[in-house]
Amino acid sequence: MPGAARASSVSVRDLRLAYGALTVLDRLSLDIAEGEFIVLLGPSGCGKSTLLNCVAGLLEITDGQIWIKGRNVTWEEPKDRGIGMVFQSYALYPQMTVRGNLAFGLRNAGLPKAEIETRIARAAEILQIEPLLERKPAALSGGQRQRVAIGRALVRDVDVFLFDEPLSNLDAKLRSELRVEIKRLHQQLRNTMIYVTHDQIEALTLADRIAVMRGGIIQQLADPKTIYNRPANLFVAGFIGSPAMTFLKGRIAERGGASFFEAGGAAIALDGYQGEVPPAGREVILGVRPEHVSVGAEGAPATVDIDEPMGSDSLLWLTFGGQSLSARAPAEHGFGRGEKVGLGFDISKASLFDPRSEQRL
Amino acid sequence: MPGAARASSVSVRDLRLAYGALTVLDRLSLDIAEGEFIVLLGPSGCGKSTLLNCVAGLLEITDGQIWIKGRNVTWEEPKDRGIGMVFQSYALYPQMTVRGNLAFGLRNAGLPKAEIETRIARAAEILQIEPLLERKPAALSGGQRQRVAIGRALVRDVDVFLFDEPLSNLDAKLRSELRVEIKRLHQQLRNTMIYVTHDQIEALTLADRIAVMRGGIIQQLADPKTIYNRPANLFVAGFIGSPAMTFLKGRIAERGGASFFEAGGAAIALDGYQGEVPPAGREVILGVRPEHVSVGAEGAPATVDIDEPMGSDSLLWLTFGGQSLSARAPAEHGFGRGEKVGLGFDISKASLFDPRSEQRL
Amino acid sequence: ADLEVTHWWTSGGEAAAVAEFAKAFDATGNHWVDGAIAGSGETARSIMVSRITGGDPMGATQFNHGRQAEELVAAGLMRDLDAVAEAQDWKSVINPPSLLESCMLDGHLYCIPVNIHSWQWLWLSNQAFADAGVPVPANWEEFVAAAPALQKAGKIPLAVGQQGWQMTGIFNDLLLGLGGKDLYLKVYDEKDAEVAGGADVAKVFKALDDARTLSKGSNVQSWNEATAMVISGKAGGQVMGDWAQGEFQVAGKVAGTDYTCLPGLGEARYITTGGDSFYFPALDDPEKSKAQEVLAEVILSPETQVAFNLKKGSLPVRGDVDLAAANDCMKKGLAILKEGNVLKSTDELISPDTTTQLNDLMSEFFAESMTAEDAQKRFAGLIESAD
Amino acid sequence: MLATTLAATDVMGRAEPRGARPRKTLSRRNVMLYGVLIVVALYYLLPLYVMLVTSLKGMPEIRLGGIFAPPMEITFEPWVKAWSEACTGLNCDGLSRGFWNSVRITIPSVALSIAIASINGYALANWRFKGANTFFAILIFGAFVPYQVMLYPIVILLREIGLYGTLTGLVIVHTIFGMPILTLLFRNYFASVPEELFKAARVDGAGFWGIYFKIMLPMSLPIFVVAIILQVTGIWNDFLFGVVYTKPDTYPMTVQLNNIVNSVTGVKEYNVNMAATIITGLVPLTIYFISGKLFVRGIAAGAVKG
Amino acid sequence: MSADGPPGRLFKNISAKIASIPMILTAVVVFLGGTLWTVIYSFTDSKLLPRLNFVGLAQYERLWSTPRWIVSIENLAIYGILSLIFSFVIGFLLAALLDQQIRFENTFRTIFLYPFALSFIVTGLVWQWILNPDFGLQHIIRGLGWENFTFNPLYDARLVMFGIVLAGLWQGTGLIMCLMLAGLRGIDEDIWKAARVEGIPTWKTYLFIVIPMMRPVFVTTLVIVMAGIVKLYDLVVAMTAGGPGTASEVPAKYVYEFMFRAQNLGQGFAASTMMLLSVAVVVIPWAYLEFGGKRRG
Ligand SMILES: Nc1ncnc2c1ncn2[C@@H]1O[C@H](COP(=O)(O)OP(=O)(O)OP(=O)(O)O)[C@@H](O)[C@H]1O
Ligand SMILES: Nc1ncnc2c1ncn2[C@@H]1O[C@H](COP(=O)(O)OP(=O)(O)OP(=O)(O)O)[C@@H](O)[C@H]1O
Ligand SMILES: [Mg+2]
Ligand SMILES: [Mg+2]
Repeated sequence: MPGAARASSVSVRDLRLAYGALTVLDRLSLDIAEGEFIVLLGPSGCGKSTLLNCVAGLLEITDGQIWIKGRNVTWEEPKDRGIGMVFQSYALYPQMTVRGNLAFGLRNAGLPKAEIETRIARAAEILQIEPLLERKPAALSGGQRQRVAIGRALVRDVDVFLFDEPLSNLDAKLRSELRVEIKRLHQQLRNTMIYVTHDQIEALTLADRIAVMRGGIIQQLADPKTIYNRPANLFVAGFIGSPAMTFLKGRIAERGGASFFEAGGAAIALDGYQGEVPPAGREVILGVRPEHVSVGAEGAPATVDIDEPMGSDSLLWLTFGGQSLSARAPAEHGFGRGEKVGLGFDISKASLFDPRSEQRL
Repeated sequence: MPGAARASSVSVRDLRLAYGALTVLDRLSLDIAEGEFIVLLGPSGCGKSTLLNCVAGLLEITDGQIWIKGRNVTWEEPKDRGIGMVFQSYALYPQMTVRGNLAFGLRNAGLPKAEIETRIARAAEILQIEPLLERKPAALSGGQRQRVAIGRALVRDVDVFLFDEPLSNLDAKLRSELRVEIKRLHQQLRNTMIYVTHDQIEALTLADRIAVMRGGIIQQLADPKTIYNRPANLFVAGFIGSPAMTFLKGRIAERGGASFFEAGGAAIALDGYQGEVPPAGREVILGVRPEHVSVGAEGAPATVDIDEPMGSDSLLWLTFGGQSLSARAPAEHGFGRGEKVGLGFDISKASLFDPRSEQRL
Repeated sequence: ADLEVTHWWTSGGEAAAVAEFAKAFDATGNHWVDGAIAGSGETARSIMVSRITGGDPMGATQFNHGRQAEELVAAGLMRDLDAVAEAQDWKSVINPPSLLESCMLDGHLYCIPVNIHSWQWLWLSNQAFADAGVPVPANWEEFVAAAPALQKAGKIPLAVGQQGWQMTGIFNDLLLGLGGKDLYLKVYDEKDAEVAGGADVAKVFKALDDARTLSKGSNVQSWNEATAMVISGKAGGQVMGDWAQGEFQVAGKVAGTDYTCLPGLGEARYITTGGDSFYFPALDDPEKSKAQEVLAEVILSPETQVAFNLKKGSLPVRGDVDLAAANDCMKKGLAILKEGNVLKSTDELISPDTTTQLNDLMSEFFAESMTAEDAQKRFAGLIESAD
Repeated sequence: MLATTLAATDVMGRAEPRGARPRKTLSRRNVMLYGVLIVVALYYLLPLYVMLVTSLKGMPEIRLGGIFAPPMEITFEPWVKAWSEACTGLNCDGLSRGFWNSVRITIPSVALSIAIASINGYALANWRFKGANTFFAILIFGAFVPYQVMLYPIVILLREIGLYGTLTGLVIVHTIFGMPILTLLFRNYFASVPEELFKAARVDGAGFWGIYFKIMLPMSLPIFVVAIILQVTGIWNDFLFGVVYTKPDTYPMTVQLNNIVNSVTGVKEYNVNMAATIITGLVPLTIYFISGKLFVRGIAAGAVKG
Repeated sequence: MSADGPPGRLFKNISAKIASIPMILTAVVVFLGGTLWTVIYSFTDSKLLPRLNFVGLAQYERLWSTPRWIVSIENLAIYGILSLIFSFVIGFLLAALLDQQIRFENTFRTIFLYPFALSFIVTGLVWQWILNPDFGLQHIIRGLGWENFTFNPLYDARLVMFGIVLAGLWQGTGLIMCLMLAGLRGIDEDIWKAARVEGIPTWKTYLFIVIPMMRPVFVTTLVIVMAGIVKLYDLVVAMTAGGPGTASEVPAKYVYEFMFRAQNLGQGFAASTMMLLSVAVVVIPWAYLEFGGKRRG
């Protein structure tokens, strides 16, 4: 569902943002469709929060325009942009009760009392925080606080939600629970959401489209499946997926009309590759995810280094053609160190990269 | 490999620790074998750090004894206990170089210069931090800092390593890398290690044995596979595994000599259950992990609620017998909301719990 | 030996005077280490007492004679000077003899008076009155009568520094001047509260009320700033002790032509003989003890007495010195002294505690709109509980 | 300025808002903000200005009035007089003597009081032995005790240990009275140092002093700057203890200042007083100007965490 | 207990205990001992030297019937309330202004802070002069044509405390500003952003959100300011010496003068005891709240 197909809800055009001499974002453009869930993903310091703050109007942009719902809001105050925002540190007002936190902005906007009550009741119901309304933030657990922070955006009845790493202060279990809740919330409300994270699991589970950023530049903007299976370049490939994709250096060989990937004496047939296989002799990097490597008695020979059990399955670290490679195997097996195994590769899910341009071929 | 079989390296006997009126640990006993990798796992505030600090001698215990290598060290100073410790926040001395950090403890112990150099060189080699030795901690990345923190314990040449959530400040990618490294380190050194975490992936991948704690009490102490497949009680079952185990409330029925689990009109055959199936009519809770539920066209009927893609596969949230259930399916499928599917259960990996005592049956 | 001497003589005239002591003492081969502490005797005395009780006494220290050091003496912290007194026959040379009495405790002599200060003076600026076009008054009544003219000429009739003791001084002077010797003694010596609340003292408070009115607008703190106003002709007059004389002298003014002095405020010709005296803390060092005796001798020697008192504007404590060089005002004082119209000062009659309370009362009276009657009532109460 | 205006109109001229919102330098907000700041700054600078101007005038000019008027004829006479000629009693060497005394008093007092207070703060924050907080509460109570109240007991105390009138005695007095607030600051600061650091050092075998000197001290520059500033200011400016616990030849500068200011010869020599005042304040002022930034940082570290 | 029991508790952390001896001595001997000593002698009739001749509550009776003491208490209350309110308000306002990412922040901050480097004696002196009706402000303004302009606080009994507050604020607000600024900088940036997104005006954000969050700073500041207020002495002495009359007397001065000038230690001690009592009434509940709970530290 590409953005152009639907009405554009948020549109960033040629955005440039500089802190003094340091340009953090340069000529960045991004179109987000109505009701779309966009995740901005990238390593720390790549400019995700900066971009989000520009959209919110919390940072004055250096150049470019920002449109929300067909209106140029470049010069408007945050409160007039029709956005709600949820912060990593929750940013709840500690001395007010939950109800106070939710009501404060509304009261300030001069809404009638009854209307405020209705909205709070609705948000509290959606988020299941009715029993907490009279508590202060200090008396809430991390997850509850996060829900209140979302509630504060919710009551504002806005079209665009902005989330800046809303879950990264929480522990793994809570994180996965709230992830589901946010997903549900989106399915229920169908607002446009822009969600910043550096956790790829969040990105993959939540996003309609993911924008992978590095150094202020969007590296790839696509739906999770495409990002996962056909990463645009080495950076995206390595960044997405946990355990990470393995990269093998080698070159293309041709034998009997079929293309092979050759490295350190081992060869992998490339038929079924989703993309253009380069001519023989070309140096390439083969990227393959652990779960697309099957481990058995037969296949390309490799040696087991470490068997890391991970509950439902194990992660094997192997030596293959002199290079290190990881593979996922069902937990039952249990491999010993130094054990010889055979590998099978699902080439339709693998990627070939140009070592110089680092782009996918 | 139960602790009693080998020489006991660390032994905690009837430990009691109270902060004023608040008793955090009560009559806790734990035997750890020589060279064993023990992980203390549990939710925040359950007393993991407290237990570790008691072993290290950083907290004065209220009652009980602590033995390390056959010596009662209950009243000894931390430095005399033959332990090394790695902290969550690294706790590197910010004003010293990496070399200074590593040397500090050794100099305090009055070791000769040459010996100090040798030990630092060895640790630096093992951890691959030779190029960093002259830098200050502020100039290191998170992962490098963590390695230095480990190095600081390493140079002390101790028998017991204590880790207090050493990876929880790092991002997911780095975390998985360092996890492997710690595992490698243990395989290389074969020291006794006590490792605190609330991240179950860490626990499952690293531990020889896991002690799952709650409220200062060890709920289950066993190897990862047992913990994963035969959790001792509801708490352990729910705490371990991500996505979490689903619990279905129901009762035992008998039809034709075979036992069934019945809930909301749906029934699941219980043959192959690892444990004792209770008599018919008894109320039980069935716990089943998402990866032990197979989704296909046939089987027990269920309805899809949400399809959460997670890269390699998807997590399906289903309604089954009026209750919510999750299942893992290969990412290829792609289920729509409301789609009817059939489920298969791998009962040999499921657990039955008593609703009152919450213990596994 | 080096002898540290603490005192609070820091104004121009005072400093010049104390230099005479130092010069004379240094001439004996000893060394005067000057420990002047500025900011009036009140600041200085607390420091002196701390040091003596703290076990780090100075070689000698100034106090007003009277009861300020009574307890220090009683506690054995001060040495007696009986031997020197005997040798120098001070009993016969000190005049009036009451001065020595106030240095005695249980028959021992603990201090030496160095000068006689009298409080009862009204200092007038001849120029101010000339500017106002009225003759220089000869007594308090005339002064009060001349005040409107002064005010018209833009002058402040009576300069008063904003410190309690200066106002108490005015009150005591009025008490002695307008009420006479008997009233003064009844109040302060016998501490007769009835008299203090009676009609005679009421008159004094009326006069004090006048003084308060006349002093409006003198925005200065210390006494010598007030004196400076008289010297420069900005103010008509000041009620202040004879030490004000020193300031006139330093400013090069001539008694009679530039300024006029009226002892006893021009009313009753009595003066009180307060003054400064030196105490000698008990020291362990015999050499210093010796030096203390030398210092005592030097201070009371006729030459130093003359030199000192000429500069200071006070009267010598010896009856046998020649003060030919004395000016007009000093001679007036000497004459009264000769007549024997001398009384003990309040310092000797009432305790510092009572003095402090009195100062508070007076400064309150001057600053606020308290009526003369109320003030008198409180005064009577104060005298009743005085010790 | 012109260029910015042009650029602004250019932006305004476009059909759509683009780039940074045009802002006038003289927006109402800025006028208000800087207006208030400048007015307040003037209020704060006024006394300094008056001091400076007055100290450069001759007495005749001062008598004319107009304390705010700049000097018609600049003279450094009052400065010279204040520094080396002003008299108190018989001593006519102005502030110069007191200056070195102040230095001699301030340096050891600052050093000792900070050393002790930092150790106290460290012991309180990191070692927390039983009863420590009780002592600390008493200490804080001590912060409120007027010095005058303690003057007498301390006189007796010093007499009993035979230190009355010595420099050591004075140093001890300054240490005692600096202790409450400094200990509070240091305690708060050390409490904000991650506890794990402290634990790591203990595992590494460092003891009480080892951790203090090798771990805590090197990390505490900002709070030490704050402590030094507070103490230098406090001790340098102290009058009461200086005058009560010293002798004339060891009088600190403030005592000399008080003497000069209160020794009036005829009229008050305002110009000399002001010069003396500025000279006396010069040392703490210099320290302030040099380390202003660190001061705020240290305050942030030591005061905010309650 | 285990077989080889714990070593003596006393020797646990022995270095820490030894290192704390100066603090313990100061707390116990000087502050506690000195206070007790003062309280005991306040029941005696000690004059110039302390002596144990008990007279019951006589000193207190006299104290509370002395107008000057009453005035002192009132003055301290006026000064305390005014300087508390104004130093907090002004200090906070200045800090808030400086926190607006302004240019020349360093310069402004230094200007506001420098008076703190001066002693009260100096402050008193300068302000005494500026407020002097014959030279200072009043003189200047009259000279400018307003002949009837009257601003003469130091010689007007009704206004004198305000004059002292003026000087006290000049000296002290800089530090308060610094403390507040530190506090403001410690507030999570996200809170500001959240408030902006909700469209809450700046002043409201300060009033309802930021100020309530700065409680710890306010507590520390309160301790410092209150300690300064109770001790108020030098400034009064330098500016007015308690005058005009007794209009600007303060308790600390009363104590000092009765102990040393009036040579009535008993009276001075009684007054000190009253001051200490009022301090204790404030400090003890605070200390209890601060350290009584099971919070760290
Ligand atoms: N106020 C500022 N002044 C100067 N540089 C800044 C400022 N704020 C951010 N930066 C820089 O801008 C870059 C982008 O920062 P940003 O906060 O957007 O990163 P991010 O992607 O959100 O990272 P994280 O995942 O750590 O939150 C960083 O290099 C950062 O150092
Ligand atoms: N100094 C202390 N005083 C009082 N209670 C404390 C103290 N330190 C810890 N506790 C309490 O002891 C309990 C156990 O704390 P502990 O730090 O051991 O938990 P944990 O399992 O390590 O948790 P986390 O995963 O958050 O680190 C908690 O309930 C905590 O509140
Ligand atoms: Mg960010
Ligand atoms: Mg912990």
